Amino acid sequence: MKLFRKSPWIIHYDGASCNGCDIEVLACLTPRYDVERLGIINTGNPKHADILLITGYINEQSQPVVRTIYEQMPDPKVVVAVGICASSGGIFRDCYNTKGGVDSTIPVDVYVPGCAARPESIIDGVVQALDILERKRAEMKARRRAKAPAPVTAPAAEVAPS
Amino acid sequence: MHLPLFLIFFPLALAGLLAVVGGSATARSALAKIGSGVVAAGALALYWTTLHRDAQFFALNESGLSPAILGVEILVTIVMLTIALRGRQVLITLLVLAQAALMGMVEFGGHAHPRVAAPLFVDSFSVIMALIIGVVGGLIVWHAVGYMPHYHHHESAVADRQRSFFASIFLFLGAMFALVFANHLGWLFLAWEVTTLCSYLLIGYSRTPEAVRNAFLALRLNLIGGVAFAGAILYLVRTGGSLALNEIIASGQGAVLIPVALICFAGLTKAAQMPFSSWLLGAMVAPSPVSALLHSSTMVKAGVYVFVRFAPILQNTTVGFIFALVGATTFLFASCIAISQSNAKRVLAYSTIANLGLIVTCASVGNAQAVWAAILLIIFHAVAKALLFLAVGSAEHSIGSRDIEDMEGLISRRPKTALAILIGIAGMFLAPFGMLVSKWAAIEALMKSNPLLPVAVAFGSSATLFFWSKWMGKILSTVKGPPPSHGPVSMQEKNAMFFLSALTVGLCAIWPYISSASVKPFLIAHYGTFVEFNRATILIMSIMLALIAALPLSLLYKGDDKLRITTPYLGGANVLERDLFTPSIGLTKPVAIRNYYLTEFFGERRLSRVGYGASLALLVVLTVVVST
Amino acid sequence: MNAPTQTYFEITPDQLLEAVRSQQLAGSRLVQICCSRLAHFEVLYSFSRPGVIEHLRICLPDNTTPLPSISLIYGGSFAYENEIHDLYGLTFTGLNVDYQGHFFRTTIPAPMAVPAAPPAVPGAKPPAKPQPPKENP
Amino acid sequence: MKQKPLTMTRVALGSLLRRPATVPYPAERKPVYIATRGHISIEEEKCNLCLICDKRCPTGAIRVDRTGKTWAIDRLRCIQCNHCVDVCPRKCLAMENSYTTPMQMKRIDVVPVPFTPPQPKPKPPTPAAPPPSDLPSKPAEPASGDGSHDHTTNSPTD
Amino acid sequence: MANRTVIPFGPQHPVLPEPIHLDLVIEDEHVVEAIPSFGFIHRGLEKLVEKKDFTEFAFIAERICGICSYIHGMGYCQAVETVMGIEIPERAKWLRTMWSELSRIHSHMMWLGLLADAFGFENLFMACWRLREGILDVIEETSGGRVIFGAAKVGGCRRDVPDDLLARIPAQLKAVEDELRAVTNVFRDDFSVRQRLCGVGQLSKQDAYDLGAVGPMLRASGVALDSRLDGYAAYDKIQVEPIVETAGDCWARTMVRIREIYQSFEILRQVIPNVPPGPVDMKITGSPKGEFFARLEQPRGEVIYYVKGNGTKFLDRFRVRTPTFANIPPLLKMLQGCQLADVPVIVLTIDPCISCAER
Amino acid sequence: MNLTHRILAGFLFIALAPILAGLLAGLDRIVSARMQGRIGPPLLQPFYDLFKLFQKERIAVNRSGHFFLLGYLLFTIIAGVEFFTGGDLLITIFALALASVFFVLGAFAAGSPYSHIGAERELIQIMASEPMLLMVAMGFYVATGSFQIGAIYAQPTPLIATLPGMFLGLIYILTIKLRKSPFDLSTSHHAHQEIVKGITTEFAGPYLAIIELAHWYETVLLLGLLYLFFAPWPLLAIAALIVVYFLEILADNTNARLYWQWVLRASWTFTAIVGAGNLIILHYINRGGTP
Ligand code: NFV
Ligand code: SF4
Ligand code: SF4
Ligand code: SF4
Repeated sequence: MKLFRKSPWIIHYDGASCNGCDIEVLACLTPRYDVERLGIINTGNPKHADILLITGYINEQSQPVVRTIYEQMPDPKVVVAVGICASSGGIFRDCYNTKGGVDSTIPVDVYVPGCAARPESIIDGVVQALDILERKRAEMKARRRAKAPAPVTAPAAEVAPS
Repeated sequence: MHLPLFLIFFPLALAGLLAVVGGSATARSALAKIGSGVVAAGALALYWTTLHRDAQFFALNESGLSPAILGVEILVTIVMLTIALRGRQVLITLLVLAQAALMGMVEFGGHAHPRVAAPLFVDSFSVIMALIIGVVGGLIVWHAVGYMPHYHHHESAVADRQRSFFASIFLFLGAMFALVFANHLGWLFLAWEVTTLCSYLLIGYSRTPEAVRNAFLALRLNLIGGVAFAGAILYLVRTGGSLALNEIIASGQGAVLIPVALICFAGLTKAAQMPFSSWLLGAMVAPSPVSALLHSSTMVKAGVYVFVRFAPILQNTTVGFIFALVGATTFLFASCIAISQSNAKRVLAYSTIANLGLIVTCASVGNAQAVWAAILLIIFHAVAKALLFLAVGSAEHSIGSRDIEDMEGLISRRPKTALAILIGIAGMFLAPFGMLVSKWAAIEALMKSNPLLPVAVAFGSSATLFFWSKWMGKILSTVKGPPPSHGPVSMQEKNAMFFLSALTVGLCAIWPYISSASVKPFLIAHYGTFVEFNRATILIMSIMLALIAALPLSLLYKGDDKLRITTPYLGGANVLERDLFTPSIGLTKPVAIRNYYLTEFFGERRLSRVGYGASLALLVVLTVVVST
Repeated sequence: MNAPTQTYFEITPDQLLEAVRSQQLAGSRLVQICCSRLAHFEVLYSFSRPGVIEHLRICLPDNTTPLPSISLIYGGSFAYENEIHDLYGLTFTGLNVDYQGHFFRTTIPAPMAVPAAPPAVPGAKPPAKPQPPKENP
Repeated sequence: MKQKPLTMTRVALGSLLRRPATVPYPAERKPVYIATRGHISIEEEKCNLCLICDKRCPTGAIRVDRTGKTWAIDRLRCIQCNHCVDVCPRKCLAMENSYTTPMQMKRIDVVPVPFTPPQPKPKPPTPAAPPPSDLPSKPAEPASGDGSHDHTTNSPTD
Repeated sequence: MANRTVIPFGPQHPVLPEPIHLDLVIEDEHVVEAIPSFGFIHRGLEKLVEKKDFTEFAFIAERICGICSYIHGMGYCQAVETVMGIEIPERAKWLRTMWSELSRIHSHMMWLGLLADAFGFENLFMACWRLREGILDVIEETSGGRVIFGAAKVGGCRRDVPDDLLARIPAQLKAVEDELRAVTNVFRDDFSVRQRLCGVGQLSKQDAYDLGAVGPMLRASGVALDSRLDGYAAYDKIQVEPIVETAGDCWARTMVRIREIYQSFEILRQVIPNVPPGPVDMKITGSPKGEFFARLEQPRGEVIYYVKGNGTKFLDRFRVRTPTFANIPPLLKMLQGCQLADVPVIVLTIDPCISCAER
Repeated sequence: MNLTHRILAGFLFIALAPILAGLLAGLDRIVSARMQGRIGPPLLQPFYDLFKLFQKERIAVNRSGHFFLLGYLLFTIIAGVEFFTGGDLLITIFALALASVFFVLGAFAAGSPYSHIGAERELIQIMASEPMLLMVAMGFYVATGSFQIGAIYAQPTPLIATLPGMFLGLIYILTIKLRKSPFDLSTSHHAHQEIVKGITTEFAGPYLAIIELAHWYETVLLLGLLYLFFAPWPLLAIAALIVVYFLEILADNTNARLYWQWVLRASWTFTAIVGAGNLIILHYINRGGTP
C-alpha cells in the first residue's frame, strides 16, 4: 500500500518570507481547504514530519536552522519550496541579506510558484511531493536490502544554483 | 536460646572492643568487617533454627539480672543528663529528669515489682526484624568500612572519630537486637533508650553546629516518646498489670489500651511521624551509612515494631483509628513534600517518613491483612531504602553532590551506582517490586477499615510516583557528556550495593515464600487467620518481573545500523554539539534541563505546617479519647 | 486632514540627552529612531504627543563616534539603538539591553552603512569620504 | 459582564450540524475571480521585442532576446505584480487568473516571437504605441545584484 | 541557577508561525527570564530603494509583509505623494480606505485564530480562519490577490473596483459579521479562554506608554491613540473612535481587536456606499525631493514611513517603523514572570509580525 | 471464566484492541473535523499513519529510547490483558502506572528540553489521574467486595447505581488519559503546543508508532473500565460509552488547554469530592447507616 501517499505529515518553516506565503500555508489547514482530508497533519516537529514546507528565502540566520530541521527529519523526506521567495529569492533576491532560494541550502523537490502561493497551488505541490515520497521510500528500501550506506543527508552545503 | 543472647551481646562486646582498640584503622576495619559478617551470619542462623517453630520464650533469672539492668538504666540516664547539661538543653534535661522520675517511681514507688517470667523471646516477627538488623545492618556496616575513609577524605574539616563511630554502630546493633527480642517491657524500654542515645551520637558525628543542633533535636523529640513509654510502664505497674509483652497482648483490648496508646505514641516519635518528623530530616546530616542503618532500615523501624506488636490491641478501636489517621496524614503529606525536595537525602528522608506512616496506618488498623502488609512493608522498605541511602552516599562521593539535579546522566558516568539507585527507586514504587505488593495488600486491608485511609494512600502514592519517576529520569537523562567524577568507590561499598540490589530484586521473587514461612505463623498466632495471596496475582506479578528483567536485554541489541543518531530538538537553533544552541545574545549557550519541584503546590513549609497541624489535632483528639 | 504638525530640530550629540529629557517632560512618546546613510550619517529621533510630531536630527560625519543611548529615559529605545548598531555600525553607550551586535545577524556587518552604489543614481554625489564599515565589536 | 454559557459548544455543534465549509480542492474547486492574478501570458504575435517588460519587471523574471527572437519568463521569479502588463506598449501581455502548477525542476518558459523588425529602418525598434508618459522611454537599468539569466529551458537543480 | 531550565524557544516552533527565538529560563514553569532574538527574516529591503525606482518600490513595500501588505503599499505611496505634493483623486482615497479596513479585518481575524491556536484551542482557530476566508474572497475579488493586494501605486490605485461589485460587498461582509458574533462571544465568555487570557501579560498604562507600545497593545492599556484620527485617505470624512480597554492584559487586547473588527465593519458600511465616482489614479511627473514622515494605522498599530528623496528616481532613504517593532520592548516586560504556557499567548497578543518588524 | 476463556480473552484483546481504538481514533478525527466545519480525514487514517510511521527511517537522540518504549507498550498490553482476562483491578492499575513510567523515563532519557518538559507534565497528569483510578478500584471493592474484575463483571446490578461519583470521576480523568483539551498538557494530538510535541518530541517514526499503539491499548482498557459500570446491560453500556466518547470529543473541541496548576488542583479536588465522597457514602450505607 502506498502509505506515504495517504499520510504525509508536514512541517512548515518560515525561512524569511513576508508572511504572505506563510498564512497561505496555514490557510491550507483550515476548513476551506482542509488538507487533513488527504491525511496531512501539520506536526510542527521535524522528527515527525515527512514534508518540509519552506516559505521565504534563506538568510544568514535561517540557514543553519533550515539545515538542522532538514537533518532532523527522518527519511524519506521531501522539501517543498512554497512561493517565489523560497523558489528563487523573488523580489528580495537583490537584498544584502539574502542567500537565495531554499535550494541554496538544502535540496528542493518541488517548487510552488506564486506570490503569494495560493492554497490550491500549495496543495498541488504537496500532492506532487507525495509521489516523490513514495519514490524515495522505494529507494530507501532498495538501499536497505542492498545494505548500501545511506547517502549523506546533509546537502552539499554551499551549492548555490542560478 | 543462645543465639538471641549472642546476637545481643556480641555486638555489645565488639563495641567495647572497638572503643578500646578502634584507634587503629586496620584493627578497626578488620573488627568491623568481622562484626558485620558475624552479625549477618548470626541472624541467618537464627532464622534457620527457628523456621517453622512457635514463639520461644526464654526464662531468665530476672531478679538476678534486674540490678544489672537497673545499673545500665541509671548509666544511660546519667549519660543523657550530662549531654543535656553540657549542651545547655533545658527541655532535654527536663525530659530526662521526667523520665528518670517515672522510672524511679516504677522501681521504687512501692508497688509490687511485677515479675516477668520470660524476659526474652523469639517469634517469627522478631526473627524477621533480626534478619533486617543482621543482614541489612551487616551490609551497611560493611559498606561503612569502605565509605568512612572517603567520607573523611571529602569532609576534611570533620575530625576523624571513626573509633567512636564504629563503637556506636555496634552498640546500636546490640541494642536493636535486644529491642526485638525483649519480652520484658522494661528491657525493651532500656534498649529503646540506648538506640535513642546512639542516634544522638551518630547524628552529631561531624560536630558541626548544624549536626549538633539536629542531634539535640532528635534527642528531644525521641525523649518525648521516651517519657510516654516510661509513663506506660508506670501505668502498668500501678494498675498491677503485667510487664510481659505477650501477656499484655493477650490481656485483651479494654484493659491495656491506655499504656498501649502511650507506647504507640512513643512509637510515633521514634518512627518520625508527623508532627515529630522533623528530627529525621535533621538526621540526614549524618554520614550515609548512619542514615541507612538508623534512619531508614532499622532504628525507626523500632517505632513501627511496637505498632505491629500491639496491632491486635489497636484493632477496631478508636485509638487505633486515630493512630491510623496520623500515619495516613504523615504518608500523604510527607509524600507530597518530597516532590519539592531536590536534596537526594531529604527526598529519601521524606519517603522514609511517608512509608513509616503507611506502616503505622496498617498496623493501627490491625486486622490480619493489614498487619501482613505492614510486615512486608517493613521488609521491603528496609532493603530498598538501605540500598538507596548507600548508593546515594557513594554517588555523592563520586560526583561531589547529593543534589538530584547533579545526578544528571549518572547512568553514563557511574553506571553501577546509577543502576543501584534505579533498582532501589524501582523497588520503592513500581509494580511488581515489593513495596507495591504490600501497597496492594494495604489498600485492600485499609478498605475494610475506613475509606478515608485508602483515599489518603491513593493520593499519597500518586505523589510518590511523581518524585521517584523524575529522579529516575534525571539519572537516565544524558544531556551533556560525563563531567569528571571524583574518587573511586571502594570495594566494600560495591559489595554492599550489589548485595542489596540483588536482595531488592530477589525479594520480589521470593516474597511469597517469606510470607508463608515467616509472616504466616505470626499472623496465625495472633489472629488465627491468614489471607492467602491470590495465585493469579502472584503469577502476573512474576511475569512482570521476568519481563522487566528481560527488557534490558533489548539494550544488548547493538547491531542496529539502521538507527541514525541525531541531535535533540531545539527549535532548530542547535549548534553542533547536542546541548548547545544559538542564543539571543552571544554565540552559543548550553541548554539546561532541570526537574520540576512544584513548590507552589508542594512547598515544604506550607505543607509541613498543614501536616503538623492535622496530626497535632489528631493527637489532641487521641488524648481526649484516651482520657475518657 | 487633521494631521499633526511636524517640526525638525537640528541638534548636536551632546545636546541629545537633554533634548530627549525635555521631550519626556512634555509627555511625548518615542515614535522611532532612524539612521540614514547620506553623504554623512544622520540620526533622526521622532517624538509625538497629541497633535505634534517633533524630530531631533543629529548629523554625524561618520559612524565611529558613539552616541549616548536614550534607553534610560525611554526604556524601549534599545530596540532601535541595537538595530542601528547592527545595520549602521553606530555605537550607543549605556544601553539597557545590549545585544552586542547580535540583534540582526546580517551576512555582512553594518550593511546599511555602505553608501548607495554610485552608478545607480547619476545625479547623486559620491559620499565625501567612503567610510569602511565598522566591524561589530 | 454577564457571560453566556457554552458559547463554544454552540459553535462546535453548529458546525457539526452544518455542511462542512471545505471545498475538496483537487476534486472540486472554488471558482476564481476575474481579477485574480494568476500567471502571465503573452500573445507573441503582437510583441515587438521592445524589451520594456524585461527592463521594468521588478524581479527580472522576463528575459527578451531580440537576436534569438524569444520572450522568456521564469515563473519561479514572477511575483504576479502585473507591472509588465501595465507597461507593455503593445498590450500583448495579460494576467491570467489561473496559476502556474508547481514544478519539480526549475524551468524557463521560452516563447518564440514571430516579430520581424521593419527592414527599411535600421534604427532600433521603437514601440508602435508611445510609451506611457510617466515612464521615461529609456529606463535606467537598475543596478541589480545579478542580472544574469539562465537561458536554458531546463536547469536541473536537484 | 539551581533548578532553572534553559531552553531555546523557536525559531522553529509550531505555535509561532514566524521564526522568532526566545532564550527562556524557566523554573518549574515560571519564566524567569526571556530574551527574544531577531534577524531570521531580516532582508534589508530598505536598502533596495537604491536599486529600484520609487514607483517600482511600491511592489516591494507591499511585500514587507503579507498580512498588512496593503497598508504598507499605501503608506509608502502616501509618503511619496506628500513629498511630491500630489493630491490623489477622491475615489482612490475611498478605495484605499476600504482596502485598509478589509486588511484590518482579515488581519485581526487571522490573529484571533492564531491566538486560539496558541492556547491549544484548535476548534476556535478553525472557526476564525473559516470565517476569514469570506473576507479574503472579497479582497481577492476586488484586488486580485488573497494576501498581496497589489493595488497600491504612487498616485492612486492600480485598479478600480466596478460599482456593481462594490454594491455586492456589503451583503457578503454582513454574512461574515453575523457568523463572527458567535465566535467572538467565545473569546469573551468561554471559561477556559478567560482562564488563559484574563490577568495574563498585564501591562500598565504607564508602562505601555513609556515603552512605546502602539496600536491595540496601547489601547488595551487604556491609552486612546489611533492614527486613523489623523485623517489620512478618507478617514477625515468618516467617524472613527479609538477603541479602548483598561485592563491591559491579554484578554483586554483580545477584546480591543475584536471590537476593532466590528468597528471596521461599521466603517466599511460608511465607506462602500459612499465611494465617489471618478478616476482612481493620476499621472506622476517628476521625482520626489524632500522628506516626509507618514503615519498610518496598521492592524497592529501606528506605522511610520519615512521617505527622503533627492530629486532622482531613487530615494535616498526609505524607512518603515512597524508597530511590531515598537511593541517589542513591552513584550519583554510582559514575559517576565509568566508561565511557560503563557509565553506563546503573550507573544501572540502583541500580534507579532516579524517580517514587518525586521523588514 | 475458565482458563481457556481467559487465554482467549487475552489474545482477543491483543488482536482487537488496536483495531477498535484505531477506528475510534479515526471516528474521533472525523467528528472533530466536522465540529470544526471541515470534512476531515478518512476513517482509516489512524491506521495509515501508524503503518507509515513504521516504514520511516529510525532516528533517535540516543540508543536507549526504544528500550523504554518497548516497556511502555509491553506493560500497557499486560495491563490490558490482566483486565480483560478478569484479573485484578489494582494490578491492572499498577501495571498501567508502570507502563506510563516507562514512557516518561524514555522521554527523560532523550535528554532534550522539550521532551523533558513533556515528561514532567506527563508525570503531573499521571499524578492528577492516578488517585481517581485507584479510587475507582476501591469503589468497586466496596460495592462488590473484590478487586477481581471477573467478580465485578459478574455483578447482577449495574454498578453505576452505587458508584455514580466514580463514573463521573473516571470520565473526568479519561479526558486526561486521552490527552484531550483542556488537559492535553504533555502532548496533544494535533493542536499546537508551547512545548512542541512535548513528551513525544524526540520519538520519530517507528518509535512514535509504538507510542501510538500503546496509547490505543490504553484507550481500550479505559473504555473497558467504563464498561464495567454497566456490565449487566451491554446495550446500555455501549450507548453510554458512545455518549462518553462523544462528550470527550466535544470537550476537546470546546476548551483551551489549561495550566498544569489548574489541572492538578481541579483533578484532585474533583477526585476528592466525587471519588472519596462516593466511597465514604457507600461505606456508611454498607454499614447499615451506623457510622
Ligand atoms: N499590522 C501590521 Fe505589520 C506593519 N506595518 C506589523 O508589525 O504586519 Ni505584518
Ligand atoms: S513569495 Fe511573495 S508572498 Fe510569498 S513570501 Fe515571498 S514576497 Fe511574500
Ligand atoms: S508580473 Fe511582475 S514579476 Fe511577473 S513578469 Fe510581470 S513584471 Fe515581472
Ligand atoms: S513589453 Fe510587450 S511588446 Fe515589449 S517586449 Fe515585452 S511583451 Fe513584447
